[in-house]
Amino acid sequence: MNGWILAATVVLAVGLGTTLWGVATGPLGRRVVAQNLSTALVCPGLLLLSQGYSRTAYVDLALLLALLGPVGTLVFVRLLADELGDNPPQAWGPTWVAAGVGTVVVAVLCAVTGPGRAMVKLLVIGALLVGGNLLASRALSGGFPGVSRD
Amino acid sequence: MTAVMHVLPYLVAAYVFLVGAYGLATSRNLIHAVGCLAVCQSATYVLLLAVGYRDGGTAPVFSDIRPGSRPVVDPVVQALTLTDIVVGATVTALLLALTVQIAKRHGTVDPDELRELRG
Amino acid sequence: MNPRTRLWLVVLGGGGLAALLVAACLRLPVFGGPWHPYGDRAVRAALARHTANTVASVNFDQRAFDTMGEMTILFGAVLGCVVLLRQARDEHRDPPAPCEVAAPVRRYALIVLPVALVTGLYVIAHGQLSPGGGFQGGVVAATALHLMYLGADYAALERIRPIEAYEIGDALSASAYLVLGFAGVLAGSAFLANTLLPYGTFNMLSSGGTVPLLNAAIGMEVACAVVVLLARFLDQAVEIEEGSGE
Amino acid sequence: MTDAVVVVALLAVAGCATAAVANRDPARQALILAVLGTSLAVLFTVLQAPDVGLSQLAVGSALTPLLIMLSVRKVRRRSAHGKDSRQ
Repeated sequence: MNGWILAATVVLAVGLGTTLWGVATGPLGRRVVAQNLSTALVCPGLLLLSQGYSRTAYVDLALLLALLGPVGTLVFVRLLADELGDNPPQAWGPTWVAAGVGTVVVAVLCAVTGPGRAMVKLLVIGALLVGGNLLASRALSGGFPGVSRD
Repeated sequence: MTAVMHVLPYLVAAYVFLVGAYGLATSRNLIHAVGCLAVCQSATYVLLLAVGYRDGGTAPVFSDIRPGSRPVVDPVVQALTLTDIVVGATVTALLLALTVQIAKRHGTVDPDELRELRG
Repeated sequence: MNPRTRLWLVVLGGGGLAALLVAACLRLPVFGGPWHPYGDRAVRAALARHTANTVASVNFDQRAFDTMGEMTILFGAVLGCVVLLRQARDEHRDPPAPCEVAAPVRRYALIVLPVALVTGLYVIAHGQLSPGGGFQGGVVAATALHLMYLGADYAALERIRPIEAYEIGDALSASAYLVLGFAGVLAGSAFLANTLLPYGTFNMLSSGGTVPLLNAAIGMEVACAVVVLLARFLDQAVEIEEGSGE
Repeated sequence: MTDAVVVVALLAVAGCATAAVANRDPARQALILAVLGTSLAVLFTVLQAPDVGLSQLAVGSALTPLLIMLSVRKVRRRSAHGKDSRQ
């Protein structure tokens, strides 16, 4: 077992453990937050695994998750707007932690990969991941003025 | 540890299947039942891929490694699983369409109430 | 049968099944073992035909007939949904009020939509080289279009999604798969046999004989099928109301 | 010892499956099914099946939740309509 896989194991165990607990219990708002965090934490884990198995082909998985994870959260935000409207969930602490983990992992992997096409791909994944999750989190907490909830 | 590891994935697949079947049998909402069926389906994916795994193997995709340089896992079970995931999603959609139709015609999605309706 | 009896029946049947499954698990070849006769042969066959992604080779070359079956299930399921979720006589369409979406969400959707669409096409096009293929890429491309619903509203989605075109595309790509299969027969070998085209250079986009073509047909089929499916569900959830209208 | 990450993924899948069955409200179940899809994608990656992982991510992260939530919305609107016949 190399260090990358060990790091991935830790990130995935902590990430999946806490988000599973968050999504299975508690009020609806917290569950949607946990669903959003699950994609934000699993994506760095997948990047670390790709490095650990030294297969660049596995990076496509992280790319897809960074693209579609926030889309899934926006689906819930849109279709659960009535239930979430009264009591929008605020979870900036965990959101910033997840964004930080994503940024650190992408930065470290970029440093290891060195300049080239692979690094551009990593940067795109990082931007999509962090941007998408911060946006989904903000949409979730009702942080946008002038939103009519149909 | 190794003795447990030799059967753990198979046991998890069996457990996931049984949990899904239990949910399917005791469900009081047809949409929830369709979700439980999706859980049962995922048990088959876990079982198939566990059968095809090889210790120290890597994916049988040779775009970034030289063929023969590393041992690879079984591609046949992977091909079976990956088509079934997408086709399974459309079958889930068909079942959800049936549920929507039942809700329209009978006004309920509780299987027990539906049984009473029939007489 | 009352719920109590039923629960007992479930526990009894489930217990029996659990015992049998555990017994079967203990007799399976151990997890991670080295013995994979079919896998080794499939890898050898794929490399002989210059297909870098062995999984794509199994799907679209060695077991292409099986994939045709899967495609038929997909087509049938979509057809069933279209029939079940059509607008009935006692329903009418009620265009939903335009929905105000926050500007950042709208911007995000408009930026990510083309990126996701291109990613979907990339996943389809590189199916025979790197992980991916028609099944995965088709779903991604179809999901990408529905960012229009999340970023704007249903009316905006309907503008970029002429549903008849996707229904025709679904049928055309399903028949393209069959035509490619029969082309093998006409060329003097078997149905869906990969003997039509040269195998090309290993690890290039045009390698693998008919694999990229069948892959593209499946990609289009899946993308169109998912768009048609989601269109029916969105129609029902957003537009179609009960009662025959005014 | 790469087994550790396999065990983590297996336990996550088993936990998600239990939670998905135990939560009887379809909307909450859809949220758990989304997390189950992500855990399955991780499991497929550690079992060296990136093709299958891509398939699961494409379907599980946005498509299945969207389908279930649209059905929930239709059924709820229908029953609200039937109960007080406004709208």
